[in-house]
Amino acid sequence: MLLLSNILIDGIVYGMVLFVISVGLSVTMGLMRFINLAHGAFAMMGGYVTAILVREQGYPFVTGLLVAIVATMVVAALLETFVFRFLYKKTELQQVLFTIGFTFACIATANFFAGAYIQQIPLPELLQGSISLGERTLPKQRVLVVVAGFVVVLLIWLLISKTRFGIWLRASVDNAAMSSSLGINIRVVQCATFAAGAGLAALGGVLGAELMPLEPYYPLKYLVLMLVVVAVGGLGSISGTLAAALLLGVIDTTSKYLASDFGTFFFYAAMIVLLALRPEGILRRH
Amino acid sequence: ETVKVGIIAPFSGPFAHYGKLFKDGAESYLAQQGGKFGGHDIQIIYRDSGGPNPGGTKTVAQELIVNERVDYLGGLVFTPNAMAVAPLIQQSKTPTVIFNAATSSINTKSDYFVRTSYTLWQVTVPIAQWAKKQGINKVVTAVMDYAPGVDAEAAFKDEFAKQGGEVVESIRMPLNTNDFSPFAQRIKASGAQAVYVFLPGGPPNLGFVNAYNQNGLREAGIQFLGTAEMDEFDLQKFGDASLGLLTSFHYSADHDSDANRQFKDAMKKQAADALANYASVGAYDGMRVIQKMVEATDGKKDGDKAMAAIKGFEWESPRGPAKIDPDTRHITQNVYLRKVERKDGILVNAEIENFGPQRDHGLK
Amino acid sequence: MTLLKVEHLKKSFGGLKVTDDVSFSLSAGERLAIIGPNGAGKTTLVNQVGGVLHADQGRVLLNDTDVTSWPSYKRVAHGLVRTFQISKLAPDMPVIDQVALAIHQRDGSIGQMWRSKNSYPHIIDEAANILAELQLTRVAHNTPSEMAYGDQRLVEVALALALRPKVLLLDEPMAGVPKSEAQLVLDALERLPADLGVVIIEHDMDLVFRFASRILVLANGAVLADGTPDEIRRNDVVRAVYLGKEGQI
Amino acid sequence: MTLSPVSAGMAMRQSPWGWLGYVAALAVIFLLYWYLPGQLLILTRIAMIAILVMSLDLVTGYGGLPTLGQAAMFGMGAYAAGLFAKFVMPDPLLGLLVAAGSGALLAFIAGLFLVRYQGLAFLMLTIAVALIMQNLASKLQFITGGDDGLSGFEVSPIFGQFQFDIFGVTGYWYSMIVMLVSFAVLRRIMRSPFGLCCVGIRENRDRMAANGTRIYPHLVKLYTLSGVFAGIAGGLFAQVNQVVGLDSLGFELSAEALVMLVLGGLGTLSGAIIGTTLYTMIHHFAATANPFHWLFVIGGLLMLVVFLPKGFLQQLMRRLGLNVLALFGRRA
Amino acid sequence: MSQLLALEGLEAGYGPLTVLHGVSFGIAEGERVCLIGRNGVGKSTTLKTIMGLTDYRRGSVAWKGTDVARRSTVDRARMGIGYVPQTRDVFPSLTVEENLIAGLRNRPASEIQHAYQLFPRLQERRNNPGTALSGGEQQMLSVARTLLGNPQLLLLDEPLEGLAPIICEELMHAFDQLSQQHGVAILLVEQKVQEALKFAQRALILDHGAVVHEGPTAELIEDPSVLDRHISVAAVPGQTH
Ligand SMILES: Nc1ncnc2c1ncn2[C@@H]1O[C@H](COP(=O)(O)OP(=O)(O)OP(=O)(O)O)[C@@H](O)[C@H]1O
Ligand SMILES: Nc1ncnc2c1ncn2[C@@H]1O[C@H](COP(=O)(O)OP(=O)(O)OP(=O)(O)O)[C@@H](O)[C@H]1O
Ligand SMILES: [Mg+2]
Ligand SMILES: [Mg+2]
Repeated sequence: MLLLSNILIDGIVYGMVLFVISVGLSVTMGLMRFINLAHGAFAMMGGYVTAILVREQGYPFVTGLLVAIVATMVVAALLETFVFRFLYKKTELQQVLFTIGFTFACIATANFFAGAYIQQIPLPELLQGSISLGERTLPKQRVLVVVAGFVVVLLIWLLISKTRFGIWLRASVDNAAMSSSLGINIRVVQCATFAAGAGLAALGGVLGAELMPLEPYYPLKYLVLMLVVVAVGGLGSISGTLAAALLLGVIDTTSKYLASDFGTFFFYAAMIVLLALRPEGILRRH
Repeated sequence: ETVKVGIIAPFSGPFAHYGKLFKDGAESYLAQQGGKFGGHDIQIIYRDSGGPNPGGTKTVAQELIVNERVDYLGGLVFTPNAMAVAPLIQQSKTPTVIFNAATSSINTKSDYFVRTSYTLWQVTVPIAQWAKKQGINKVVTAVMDYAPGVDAEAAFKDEFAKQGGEVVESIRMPLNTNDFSPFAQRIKASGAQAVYVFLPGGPPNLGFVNAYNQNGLREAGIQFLGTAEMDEFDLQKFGDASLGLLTSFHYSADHDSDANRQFKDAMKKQAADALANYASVGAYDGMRVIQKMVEATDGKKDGDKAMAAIKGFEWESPRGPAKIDPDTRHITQNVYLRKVERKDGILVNAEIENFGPQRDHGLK
Repeated sequence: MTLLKVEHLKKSFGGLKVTDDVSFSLSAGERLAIIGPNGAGKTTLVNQVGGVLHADQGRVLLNDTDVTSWPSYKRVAHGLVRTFQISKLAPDMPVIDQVALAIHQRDGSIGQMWRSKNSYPHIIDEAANILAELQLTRVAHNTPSEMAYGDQRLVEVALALALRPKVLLLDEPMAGVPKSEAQLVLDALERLPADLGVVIIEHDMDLVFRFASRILVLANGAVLADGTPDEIRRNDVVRAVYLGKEGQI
Repeated sequence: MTLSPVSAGMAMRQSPWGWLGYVAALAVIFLLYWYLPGQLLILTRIAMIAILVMSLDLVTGYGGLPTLGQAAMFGMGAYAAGLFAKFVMPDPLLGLLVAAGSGALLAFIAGLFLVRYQGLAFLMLTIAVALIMQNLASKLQFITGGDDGLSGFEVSPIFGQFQFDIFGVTGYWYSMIVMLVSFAVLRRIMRSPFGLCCVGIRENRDRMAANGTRIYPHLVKLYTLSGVFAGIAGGLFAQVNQVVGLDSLGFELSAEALVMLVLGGLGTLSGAIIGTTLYTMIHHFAATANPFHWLFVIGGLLMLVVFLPKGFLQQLMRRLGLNVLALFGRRA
Repeated sequence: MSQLLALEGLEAGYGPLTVLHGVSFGIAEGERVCLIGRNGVGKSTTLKTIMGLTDYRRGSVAWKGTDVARRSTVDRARMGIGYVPQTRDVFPSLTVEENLIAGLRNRPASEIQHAYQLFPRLQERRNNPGTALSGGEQQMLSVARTLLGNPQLLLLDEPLEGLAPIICEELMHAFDQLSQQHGVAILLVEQKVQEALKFAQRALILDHGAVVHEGPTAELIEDPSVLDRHISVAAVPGQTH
């Protein structure tokens, strides 16, 4: 019983961390159909800015986080306006090439300015320590991640399916020329979405930093993991991404409790089975 | 006549900091000697091996030997990379000093290998003995699931059983683990008094230590026993979470000796951000060994003579007295029990016990 | 001889009955037109006959063989070829290559791995002739993405012809093609072997009445009328739901 | 058979290269050998990786299926060649055959499953297959040497004549010639109706299905073919280096190969070679000159390339090649 | 009637290819003009160039007297040009209703009732995804979506293609009303020449990227020899009536 509850608790929490770091990628890659392998770079940027503000400048955690998210979004919006938007028309593989190149440059930059060290983000008093769940404890920081995950899902869902912005976004991804011909300002829509994706990346970078510590190679190290979550969730489906993250989190945790000698075998086996049965995404029919 | 030394290390990729550590360590020693060994100018040529990559490493070693005509090789962070160059150095009789790679059997692959780092057996055996003496009878091992981890697990189990202790569970943690909570919970549930850990440096270390604290292992009194985990490279990032953790290792930057102070001074002169840790001291001492070989051969390329000269060679290293074992060509050195403490606001590995000189227990 | 026989075909999407118990047959040499209002289920019917969609109920017989459960490639191999209402061309491949590819498929050389594709002069020849027949020679080396829409429609027909069908299903082949060029398509169809059966879906009544030897009218998924062009022309119901007053001929 | 007047002008243009191209390529190989003896090892590496990238080009360039798991077949070939030399016999050419065969076998088995999917699903599944192979190689330590790598095997002289030497001369000629032959074979295959069919599948599957073409068997064939050459590349790698590590099955290798391919241009085998050469050279020189900052260089290059006009690199290399040839001509 | 749109020496194309070689004509407010010509002469390209969707080379596109040749497509749409493309371009990942909303810009969603009034069929298929529509339904949706933008000038690229005769009639009637009652100017490209001539007041014949004939439609109906010369419709036997 304890084992089962342990598996569920740790699995869901880990899944939520996976979701939080992947959801931004799900936005750019799924909703904008832009293969943004530089997602991790934006996450890293958010994390580094928060770390520097909180650790070195003494800002409160929440302020640091918000500043970092806004800063990342501004940088992303600028990059989108001057560089990334010219990639939308390129082939997927060219997008891969460019964003990988961009990621390399970001890694080198981080290395150059901050060294190969891990960047710790000091947690505020409020988030330190653990809460007790009867038999076991759960770090408060992870409770925050879970809550944040649900809030993000809700907000994105509302935005995409309940507002006109969502319709404009999907329309401009389907057919940019036609959308403009209908008077939809696709530049604003795309730029805002890209920036939002980067903002989510930054949020994920900070909230996930306890499990995926920030260091220069961060953007490459967790790329496959993020891609797995997005692919299993299905392109363009935020709820699918959440479901995939939770499911994969629980599976991975189960294997750690019961069969860790198999390494990541079960994680990838689960991915294979899920993708094979539902190549369009976990919540969609083939 | 100039003597050429080729150093093979990761200079790019996620392990590039090893390259920097080696470079600082080696050059600070050379600078201390005025750039000359035995009156011969020394030229160091660096080559990038990337991560564990035997094919690529072999290629760069070949290049160094054939094109650059180096007299000595040094460096080598990863075991497979070291294994890959063995046939080459055997064929070309190039003395090769291993600055890091820590699997015992490497030295048996070529007569021209000599090692100034450590092996996992060398540092693990004494802590297993110590644990038993402290009245710890049940231990759980938790190691990363790859060759060095398996090696460490074997070393601990072997010695601890010899001492009459019991390893109640052996956990192997997958290499790409991000979330260590499940393992922390398993360790807690195993009923052991201590956990013997082996982790590669960087993020997994941090993740494990966080999990150790957040899941209440510390409160439960489960002793942390490690080796290279509290490396000075990342130590400051652990924060208070690491206070009091015990590791058994051959070098601490906090070691109190003149040789160590000289080493740290030389490093500071070398570069402002140069860091004294086991990797840079491995390179520093590695150059000391090369100096000995250059002197013995008077700068000529004679692998056999050079190797003969360093068998049994003794010197005062920053880590304490050191000696090259004539049989294994591995360094015999003191191993210390260290505890993480805060001194003048920074975290250090304070040596609390000296286990005395240890040879490589992995080669029987 | 009956080439194609469709028996009691039924298909719904969700609650919507798109094909509602449709039966018809096509004999050798027959030119059957299927007409009906937009959304009547014409394309869906062709999709079921061609094997792109699977019917919920009913049977499709090709030369008296039950092909209902066959995948579409197998039906093509047995001579059942169709065109698409919304062009399906490889956007960035030269047209001549696309036609050659269809011919390779037909004569079984498509899996050839060692002979150069240029060493099949008869195939290149045939492809060139088909294109010439539809006056597409000038665009033979162009790719569809840089062609006018009307030309793309003609390429679609060229590809179908290249497969030398026994039964040809044409889904609005002439939409977007000007009359002068539509005539080319009709001419090309005239020249096809006389024993070929053709089913054509078309909204241009001129063409339909000129071409068809029989007309099937669909409405709301069901057969509304089936008869000679003259009968259909005189059918009041068809006029009311489909032809409109202008459409009277 | 002769072409009718209508189609005479329509026959696809024959490439101006033909046999002359291969003679020129051999000349280049010889000149490189003569003038750059210090770079033989890196050139050898380029030749070996180029075969891998060409094999990737089949799947990704011609078949339109981006994969990040090509190393699975490469590593399979490498381990097969290594184990064959270690336990069966040291003959290199037979070993290469075994490597090709095992690469093909793995590709065939995996392909039966993989090519049912497309796009992101396919990409992720290929990653998973490669990771599982790597896990397997790591677990089967008693055969493969696990993390420590497979070593301790020797390869006998080629044709009993040419011994693999420490200077890498034999390795150079061996790899270059195998690369050239692979190129010729693949080029020929991709110009056949089958090659055209693969391009058709890439361009529009619905179209091919409407033609009555079955997509699946053709893709399995293509994937298996790609496995043959990935296996050969791996086999060469094992024989020339005489050591095989887990990295030969690794994600990084697959990713790098993909980057090289896109760099050089998809769907042209020469692009695969150009991309490999460019990337490897830049990596080599940037990493030698300033290993700490080579990521800047390569990152910048990758970003730049995307915005270069199509076929720019091909043009550049061609011109560069001619210049280099002229240079040697003058000096020789 | 004042000029709404005036093209002067317009040259445009795709990449290296120039398709329009100096197209000049004007459209007055509320005027109905049809543009006819053979396959591939550049009819669609003309409309796309007015919309700003091709590579502009030279010449002017004047909207109410100001040159907009270098303005973005969005600006042109917002100024009041509506465009129904030949390929329909229904958004596949939106439902029918969402497709219509996309055409509304910022006006209230209730306005889509107008579209449903025009094409009741669309209301029945309200929740179908854009791709799960018959060819004709997609055409209806494309037209309706553009109308919801309340354009002052409507560019129609073969709007009758694939529509049942009875719907064609209704649609032409609707366009007629739009132009007569709301003063919307219409530029119609249509292969069904007779219908187009009947509908429009003025006809333009395009050949090889240039306007080769311009005049009232009545003239062309009376004297089809011009048509013969330029698009050889008469070569086709058995014309309507
Ligand atoms: N995948 C689908 N899901 C749900 N409804 C569909 C789907 N495909 C088509 N429909 C509906 O089925 C009906 C029949 O469509 P079909 O394409 O067969 O009509 P059609 O007779 O070819 O019309 P048109 O002349 O306009 O091409 C249409 O009303 C359409 O909305
Ligand atoms: N996207 C494109 N890229 C390159 N060339 C194009 C493109 N679209 C059209 N063309 C070329 O421009 C010319 C004019 O095409 P356009 O579509 O304007 O013709 P059209 O008069 O509308 O013909 P249709 O009646 O067939 O629709 C054609 O020769 C075509 O090949
Ligand atoms: Mg239809
Ligand atoms: Mg057109």
